[in-house]
Amino acid sequence: MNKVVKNVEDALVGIEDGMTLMLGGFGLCGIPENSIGQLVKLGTKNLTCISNNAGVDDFGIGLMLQAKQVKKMISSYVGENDEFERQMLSGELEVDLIPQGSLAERCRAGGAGIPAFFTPAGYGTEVAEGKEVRVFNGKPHILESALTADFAIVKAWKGDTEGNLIYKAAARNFNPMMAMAGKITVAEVEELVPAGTLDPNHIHTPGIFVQRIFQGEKFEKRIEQRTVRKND
Amino acid sequence: MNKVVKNVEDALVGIEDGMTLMLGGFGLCGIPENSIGQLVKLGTKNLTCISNNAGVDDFGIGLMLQAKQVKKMISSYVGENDEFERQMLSGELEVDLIPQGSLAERCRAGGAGIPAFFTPAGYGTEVAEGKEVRVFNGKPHILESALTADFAIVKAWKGDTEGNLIYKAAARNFNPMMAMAGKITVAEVEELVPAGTLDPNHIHTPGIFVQRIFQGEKFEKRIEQRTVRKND
Amino acid sequence: MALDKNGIAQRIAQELKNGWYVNLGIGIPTLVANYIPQGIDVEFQSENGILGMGPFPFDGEEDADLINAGKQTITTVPGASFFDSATSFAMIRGQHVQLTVLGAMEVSQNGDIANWKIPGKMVKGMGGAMDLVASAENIIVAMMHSNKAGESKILKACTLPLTGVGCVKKVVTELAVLEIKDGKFHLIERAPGVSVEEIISKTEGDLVVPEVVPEMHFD
Amino acid sequence: MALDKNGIAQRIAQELKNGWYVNLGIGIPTLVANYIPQGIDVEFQSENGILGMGPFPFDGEEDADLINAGKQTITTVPGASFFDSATSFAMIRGQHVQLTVLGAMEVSQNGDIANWKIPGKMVKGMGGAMDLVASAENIIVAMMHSNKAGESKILKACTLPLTGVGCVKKVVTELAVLEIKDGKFHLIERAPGVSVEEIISKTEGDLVVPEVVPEMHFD
Repeated sequence: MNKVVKNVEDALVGIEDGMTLMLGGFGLCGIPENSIGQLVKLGTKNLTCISNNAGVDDFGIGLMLQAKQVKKMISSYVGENDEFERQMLSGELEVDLIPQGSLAERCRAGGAGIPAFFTPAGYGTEVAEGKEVRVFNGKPHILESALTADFAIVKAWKGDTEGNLIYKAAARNFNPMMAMAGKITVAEVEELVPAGTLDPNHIHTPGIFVQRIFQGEKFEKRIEQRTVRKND
Repeated sequence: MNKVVKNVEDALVGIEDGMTLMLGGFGLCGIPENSIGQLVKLGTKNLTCISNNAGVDDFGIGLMLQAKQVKKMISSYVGENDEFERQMLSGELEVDLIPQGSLAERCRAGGAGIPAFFTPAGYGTEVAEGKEVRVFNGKPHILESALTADFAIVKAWKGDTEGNLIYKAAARNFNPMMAMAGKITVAEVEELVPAGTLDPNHIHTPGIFVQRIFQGEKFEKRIEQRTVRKND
Repeated sequence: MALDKNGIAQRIAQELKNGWYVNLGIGIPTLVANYIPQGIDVEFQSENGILGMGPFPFDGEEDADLINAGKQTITTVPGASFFDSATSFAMIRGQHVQLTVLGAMEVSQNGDIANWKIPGKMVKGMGGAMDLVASAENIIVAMMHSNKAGESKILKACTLPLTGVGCVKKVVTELAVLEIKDGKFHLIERAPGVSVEEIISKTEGDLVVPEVVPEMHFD
Repeated sequence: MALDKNGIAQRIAQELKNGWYVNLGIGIPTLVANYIPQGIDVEFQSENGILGMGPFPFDGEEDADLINAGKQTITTVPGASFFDSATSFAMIRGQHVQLTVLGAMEVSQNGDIANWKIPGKMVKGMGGAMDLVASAENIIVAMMHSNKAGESKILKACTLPLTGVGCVKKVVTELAVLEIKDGKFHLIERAPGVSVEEIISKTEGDLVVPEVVPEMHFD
């Protein structure tokens, strides 16, 4: 089942104004940078973006915010982004902030055919407003619903022609669950190999969740907070 | 965080009559055979066993059934076991049959702090009796609750001293979710290696879920249905 | 002449579409893998945690850690992957698997299916069947038209405990291909040489029979 | 003398127990890792998908794919593992992490915490904090006793939008260690040389003060 597309242009065919996109990554780590570049180039508007973070001013989803392509962000943490804060506080940008664990689990649920689940996260806070509360084992929980997207765009380290993906280190983060939850899932990888090259035991995202895969042209992999210790 | 115990005897210390155990495996594949042998030796009674299958008459959980150690089985499929069928039809053995996907997800939920979730599986069948029904996207779903156990006993291929586990091929099955859902999780492995030997990218069950680990003395790995094709 | 099990499997294989992920149940459904039409690329999912199931291993190459959901030793094809049971049913429940083929004891004209229990007599359990039938967009039932006592298994209403409600779209038996819609069975094809009369006589449920019922076609 | 940030971290490190998995939030909590008492073996979880976080990398050895939840480049220790965010929060929600240390803008005497939003002014988002505080058995808040305007952050009731309700058990500030129980703050220890009077004056919430308040002890 060959899922390979030639390049990022082909990978994003069909993305239209007003669609809901999931974008993998945590901070700037494991984000689909080639696809984000292409989205900026396409100029698609009124997007709802589901992504744990919103990039920084001049990288990641921050680029789409600068270009005013995003109508609504669904995220857990959006610091480190002045343009974001400006658009949000001025009301230009709708923002739905979700506890990080609930965001991850809601994406997984969307991909796993689980329409809703109970979690203790957010009980008693504004996150719980309008949501059903139920007590289990003496502890109140709120009902959270599944998230899905028209396109899920993820970034992996290695991928094969069948769409199997392997992530590297902490660049895995939200990518696997978002890959599950896209009606169409696009994977950009650093290294694309023939089917049979990757050990079936090591696959993080089985190819069944991936509709299109391509090798990214260039990965900047910017570091947000470079912290080091002194060489002794 | 060293989780190593000397042997199967030490691994199962604390298992008492009337406890609930989870046992990994699918059919006879990936079952904790050393621990099951020890449970039979211990003669612990009135156990509730959560396991996808119940072994065969003379292997796996079948051995515990023969020894009348099991009060209740929570499983999805229990064919291939005459003694099981006899005890069940005679009423000696309580049996709670659960759709396989719901069983897997209920174990995961138990380990993940999700007390309940909605699934379409079993709607309109006797599995749904007494359970809340709710329609999502025009489709009826039932509310299923989390499962946990006093002890979860799993089998892995490789493990390290920190309790990190890697499973082989289809022997993974229920083991990862059960490892998450045990108050105490015991892992028996074919090969026990020092921390740092396994690639952190390849770990299937992070050590945080495992309290005790040991290298099994002997793995028979019996095959239930040996099917082959002719060498040409 | 009525089909044998292989014939049923071969007819079902004609339903496969290029690019589909397919889950095959135990028994006749397993045989479908032997008849994939040329030019059709499908991948088989086994709910115990395999994507990309291949044929049985050669004698001496069996691996106890590599079995399918029927507990048979198998192999994998290049590009296969292994995963846990929760992820496996995420694929199924999340409708990432395009076709499920499974056996049944009874099917009713509103699409109900019973295949896991005979009260007081036999309880093997539903295994993954309830998840599969509740989730799959396409479900094809592969079974014999009648049971061993000669009673029709194609019914107005199931008598056995259900596995799922209103979910079966198509049934392939040794005699016929039936589609279920609007609360009735519709006779789509008959096995080569099998008469419409025989099918009618062996079908207890309401059966819509068009003027012309084509014979199944095998290459 | 009031503690500095490192002192707060060092005092919190005394709470660590052997065998614990610990999640350290951004800011002061991160510093706790520098003061693990001898003979205490703990492992650090980072909610972006790491178990077994190590120190910062040496200059030139940073890996963009290996960051902690504060987006800082880090390393791992032998026996580390990587996993996705859903599994990470399964660990947190499922109470497999024994201790969470995090910062706060406000804490109230019934254990409420606010640390993610100042309406109309600042909204960074809750990140993983709501999951952490709703789930953890042990939550220690590391923060300064007062805000920059000199107002107490140790309150009768929080004024900012909450992160979690009734969840904080212990607060360590530059002045004191406070325990929360029965709807009140209890003064457990004071920083070396800090007077009970100063702590009382800077605490807006109800504070139970025992006759003798020992000084914190550092080796």
